[in-house]
Amino acid sequence: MSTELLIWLIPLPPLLSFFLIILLTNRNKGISHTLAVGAAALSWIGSMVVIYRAFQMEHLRATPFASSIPWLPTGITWLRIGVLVDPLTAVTLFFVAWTIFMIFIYSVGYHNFGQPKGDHDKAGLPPHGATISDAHGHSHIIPSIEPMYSRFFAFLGLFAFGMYTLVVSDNLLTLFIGWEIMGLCSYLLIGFWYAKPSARAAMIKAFITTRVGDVFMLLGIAYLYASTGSLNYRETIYNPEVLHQLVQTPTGFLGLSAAALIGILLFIGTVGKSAQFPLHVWLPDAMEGPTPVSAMIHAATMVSAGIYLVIRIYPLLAAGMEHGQLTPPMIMMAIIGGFSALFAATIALAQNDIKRVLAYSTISQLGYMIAALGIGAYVAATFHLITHAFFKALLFLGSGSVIHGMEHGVLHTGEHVDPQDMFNMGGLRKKMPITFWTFLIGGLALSGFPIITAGFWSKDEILADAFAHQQWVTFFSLAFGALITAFYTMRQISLTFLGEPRSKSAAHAKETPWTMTVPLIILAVFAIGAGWAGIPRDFPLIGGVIPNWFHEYVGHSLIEAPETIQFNFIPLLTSLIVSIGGLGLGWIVYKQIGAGVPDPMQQLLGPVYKVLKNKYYVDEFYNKVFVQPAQWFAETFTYLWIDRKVIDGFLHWIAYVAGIIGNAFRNYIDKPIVNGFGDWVAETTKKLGSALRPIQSGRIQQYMILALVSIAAFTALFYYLLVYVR
Amino acid sequence: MSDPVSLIGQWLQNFLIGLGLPSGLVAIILIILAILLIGIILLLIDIGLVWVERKIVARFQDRLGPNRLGPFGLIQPVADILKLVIKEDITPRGADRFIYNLAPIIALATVMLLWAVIPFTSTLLGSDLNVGILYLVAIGAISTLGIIMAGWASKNKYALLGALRTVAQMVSYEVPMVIVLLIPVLLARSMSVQQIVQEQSLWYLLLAPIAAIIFLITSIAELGRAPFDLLEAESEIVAGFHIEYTGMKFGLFYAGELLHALTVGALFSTLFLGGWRGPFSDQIPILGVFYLFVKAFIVYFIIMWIRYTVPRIRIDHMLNFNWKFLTPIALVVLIVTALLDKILVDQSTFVYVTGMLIANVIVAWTTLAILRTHAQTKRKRVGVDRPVARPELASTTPTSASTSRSGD
Amino acid sequence: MPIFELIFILVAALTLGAAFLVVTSKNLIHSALWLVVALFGVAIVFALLNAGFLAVVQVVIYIGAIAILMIFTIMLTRFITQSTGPRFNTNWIWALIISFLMFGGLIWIFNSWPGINTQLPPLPADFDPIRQLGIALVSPNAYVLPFELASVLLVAALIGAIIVAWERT
Amino acid sequence: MIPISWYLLFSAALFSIGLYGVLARKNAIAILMGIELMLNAVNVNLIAFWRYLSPEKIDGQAFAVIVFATAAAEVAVGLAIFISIYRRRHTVAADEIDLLKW
Repeated sequence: MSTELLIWLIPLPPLLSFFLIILLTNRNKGISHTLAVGAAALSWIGSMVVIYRAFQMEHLRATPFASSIPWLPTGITWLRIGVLVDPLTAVTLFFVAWTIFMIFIYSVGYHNFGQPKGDHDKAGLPPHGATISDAHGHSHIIPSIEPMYSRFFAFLGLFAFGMYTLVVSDNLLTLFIGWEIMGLCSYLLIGFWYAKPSARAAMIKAFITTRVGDVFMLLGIAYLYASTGSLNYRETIYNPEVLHQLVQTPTGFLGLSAAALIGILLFIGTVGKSAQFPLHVWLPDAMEGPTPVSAMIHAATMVSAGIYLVIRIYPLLAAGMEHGQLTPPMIMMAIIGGFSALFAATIALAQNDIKRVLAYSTISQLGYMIAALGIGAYVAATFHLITHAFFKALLFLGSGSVIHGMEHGVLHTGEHVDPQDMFNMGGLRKKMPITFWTFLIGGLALSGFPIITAGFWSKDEILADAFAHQQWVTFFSLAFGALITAFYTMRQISLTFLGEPRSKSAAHAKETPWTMTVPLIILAVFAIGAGWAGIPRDFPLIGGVIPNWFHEYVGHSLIEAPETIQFNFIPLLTSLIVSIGGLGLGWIVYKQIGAGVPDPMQQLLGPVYKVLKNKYYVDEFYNKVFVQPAQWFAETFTYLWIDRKVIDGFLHWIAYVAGIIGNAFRNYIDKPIVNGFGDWVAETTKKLGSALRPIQSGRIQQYMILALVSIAAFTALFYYLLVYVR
Repeated sequence: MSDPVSLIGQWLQNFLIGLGLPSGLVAIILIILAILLIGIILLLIDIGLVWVERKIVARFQDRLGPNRLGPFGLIQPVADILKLVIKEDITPRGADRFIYNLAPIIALATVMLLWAVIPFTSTLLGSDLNVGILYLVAIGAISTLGIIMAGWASKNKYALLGALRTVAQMVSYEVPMVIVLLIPVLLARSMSVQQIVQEQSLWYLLLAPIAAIIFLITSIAELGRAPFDLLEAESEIVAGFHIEYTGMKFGLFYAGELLHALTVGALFSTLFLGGWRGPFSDQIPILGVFYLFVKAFIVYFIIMWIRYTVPRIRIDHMLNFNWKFLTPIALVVLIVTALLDKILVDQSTFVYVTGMLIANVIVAWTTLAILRTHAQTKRKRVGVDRPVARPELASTTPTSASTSRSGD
Repeated sequence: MPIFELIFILVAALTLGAAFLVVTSKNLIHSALWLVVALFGVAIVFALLNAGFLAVVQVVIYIGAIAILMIFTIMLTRFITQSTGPRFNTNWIWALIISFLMFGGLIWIFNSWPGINTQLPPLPADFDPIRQLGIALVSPNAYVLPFELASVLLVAALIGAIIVAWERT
Repeated sequence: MIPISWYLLFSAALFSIGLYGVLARKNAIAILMGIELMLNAVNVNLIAFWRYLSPEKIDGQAFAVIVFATAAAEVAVGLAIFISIYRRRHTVAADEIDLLKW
């Protein structure tokens, strides 16, 4: 099969599985998940084949795999859609395919396939467990299967379709379509347990918040199309002439060039999708969804899609950059990214929910990438995107595994504790060894533990870039963020796995089934190994042992490959210090936390802790500034004043006048003239009918006699007329 | 010499003309004489039939029958008639006297009218009507009228019931009868009875056996004899239409029925057994009378045989048998015969006869096969255990339950 | 030959008398029986007109089927022991007037027809009405269509009669 | 010989008598009898015209045959209707079967 055709086919199996499950196999859970996982496997195989061929290609930048068809007629031209695999797409496809496939497999175990049906489970609520009795006659409560199991896999399939579409498309329009499909799926999946009010609120929040970004993104796409007449990457963003022309075009808006304005608009889309400040509020709440969804949305695919977009349009953002002078969009990105990185990391310090910590960590790490792009560290950002996708997916799935194990304990003991609260855990390393070790690997990768983890190499490269480009603000904020990251990561690991169990549930937690642990192990391998593809050549001791293949390969996505930065010990030392130091601090503070002991940070930080705990009151601020005014406007102004008073009043007046006119017509025209005539006709007809009625006696013989008499009479008449009168 | 009846007629005509009577009057006198002659002979035979019937019934029923009066009880019919004549003649109060008295006359007269078209020999017959077959049907219809009149005029519920049954039975059985009567007409290409007999160098029984059998069955039904004696079923409606009749009026019904049976025999012989045809009947026509009566009596015997062998059938079975079996098969036979006749008309006699026979055999075999499958499915349906309200009762009386089931 | 005239007058008188009794007889059964007589008389008239086939068919159909069915229906629909009530409806006088008018009108129309005194023509040499009728009824150039329509009508009437009289329990 | 006028007179009388029966009798079956008489009168006319005007053609008889068929059909359906009416309303008097008035 030709590579181009194969690329076309990659997104289709999950879509097919979506329709098949929704339309046909919804009732059968086994067939449904087989279809969905099978579809994911097909897409995975296709992706791997494509990636293999792409890696084999020598000049993929110059001659990427591309194919397109005319789609929409736009006057005399056609809007073409198509697929494109260049180096960037290839590496993105790599982590997307792997993580999606792993998450599909993980979901089978996470939703308790093979367990009995729940005693009181209802669609729209998480399963509450089923009672079984073992051989000894004891009855246990064990986890029960998700009631809407098939539906979950259908949604996952649609989600995967959206992500694959986004990745392989060769233009911004189909990218946007995939982007929006994912938006819909995130809405559906965050609100998967729609009977929970918090889940409903979260789904609406996620949808509306990302919508804000998407509107700006659509504006950007429209502007680009209006300016260039095409949305194809290779015709616009990767076309120096077009870029030059865009840079030269002034917009009259804050003195920005067209390229800058388009870039900013598109970047706002990314802010929404990748949950950057100030549109980050949806992401922590989105943890209401099932954990595979969290992994899917917040680690592997959807938020990465935002970064992917920025990386993809990087030439546009960087257009007009001369001698290290950052363009306005890049400055904006550097600021927002750096701020988000630090801001979210501090919030993560004070969160107790295992998944929320990871959610803020995600915002923080995405901020790293944005900041890296903002300072021009294109390859480093891409590198961190990939490594982050792997280790963050690993961490989310690991946290899901922890929650799953805790839920088992909760069901077993019947305790009323939150299985997601880290202060209820502790000592799980003995109970769940595989989860522990994989989570540890993910956590170390997140903290950038030196040398062995992928996170170290990517984060180090960002810091090195920032140092090399002499962006000191960015450098220090990122470095401080990395310190905090290492600290809260250690806090999380310590609270969860180390020490002694702080609840009975934690003591009775149980390792999760193979469908969940196998994806963890595979992702753990990537969480370590993915970093080795990008070890700088000048790195002491091991530099050059493995060629810095990644830099070469991805760098060639751009028209001009970025130059390799000079190696410097300062950023290396910085990253070593922040990671080891953060981890060490975390270990010291959290190594022994007894049950019921408050968070040590509470005393340490005092009122700041409260601010962090409440996420800097951003949600409250938004509520006061946007939500409540909007409600006031709708209820008081629009409804009470405009609608009730002005519009209704006018209508009532018209109705009143019409009523007067109508009454006049009725009393002076309709009743006496029209009705009078009608009544007269009816009355006359009635009288006539009554007079003639006796003729219809129902007696057939009378009718015959009448008929014959009439015939006789008429015969006589006609005879008289015809014979005598003439 | 060869035709004594014609000679006598010739002589009588000459004699009367010699007496100076006008020729028209002579013709009328001769016709009246002939009618009287045939009538008297038939009634005499009828008296004999009383003895034959009683004697043969007795034999069928393993008795001796009348044997006191005269040799073999030959005088017994005379005694019977004497008894009937001297009995009190009762007319029920409220009866419609005129119709009541007219009915037995019609009953006997219609039977005798049938003989008007039956040819005795090649030369001797009442009237060679060109619509003879239709004439037979018409007279049969009028005989129905006689029974209805009797049943209605008696002012008796049983009599009325008998009359109603008569209408249902006779009108129904007339349909297949008329249809099969068309087959001899078709084969002989004439509706004249004499013509039909003359065409029968080969008996139509061989060409149309199914038609013959259907004609026999429907004739028995028209006769109202067992197994079709529903109109006078003793055990159900006492005696049916002639319940109120006594004395000689009853005697007329009785004589009519006996004579009708012989008449049916004669008709069957005429239509399917070659009538007067037999060895030398062409050379010596008077032999034809002998042949005809021999054949008629054989058929009469068969009718009696059936009568005393087969029990009476139920009225719904009787109607179902007619409408769902006889009428369709009669139609099929008619169509098959007409088609085959058209196809084989130019072939040799052997081929013609063989073809007709084979066609009849195929029709009969198919009919029986269909009947067999039908009966099997019906038996299967009856045999299946049906859900019953109280199974313990059903199990205690299995035989009564099964018999009552098989009844429907 | 005056004998035919004699027969005709006798038969016509009998038929008309019977017909009169059909419409005036108090007892319906008597009406029906008189109808039989009248129909038989018509059959004889047919025979006098050399239509032997129709004469016999008249007996078969009218007497053998129609009249008997009527008697059957009378028996089914009326308690024979009961008085049958008035024979005529309230408009009988009008009916009488119309009947006389009709008779007078028919006579007048016949009388004004020039061929009223047509004498009996001799029969054709090859007179075989049954064969002729048979051929005419199935000949495509003659009456096969009305004949087939009549058969369809009869089948429809048969089925219709069964459906109408069906006693649904 | 008999002229055609005799037959025509006969048929006219028969027709008028039948018409009277149809118009005046209470009982529906009697009405049907009247109709039969009228049809017979028509048949007499048909046969008479055939015999006197065109004995070499058979049209008159063919018409009569079709009148027979029609009469039979009419009687069958008519009597079935009367039986059905009798079951429901216990009467066959034509002037009592007047549900279709007004």
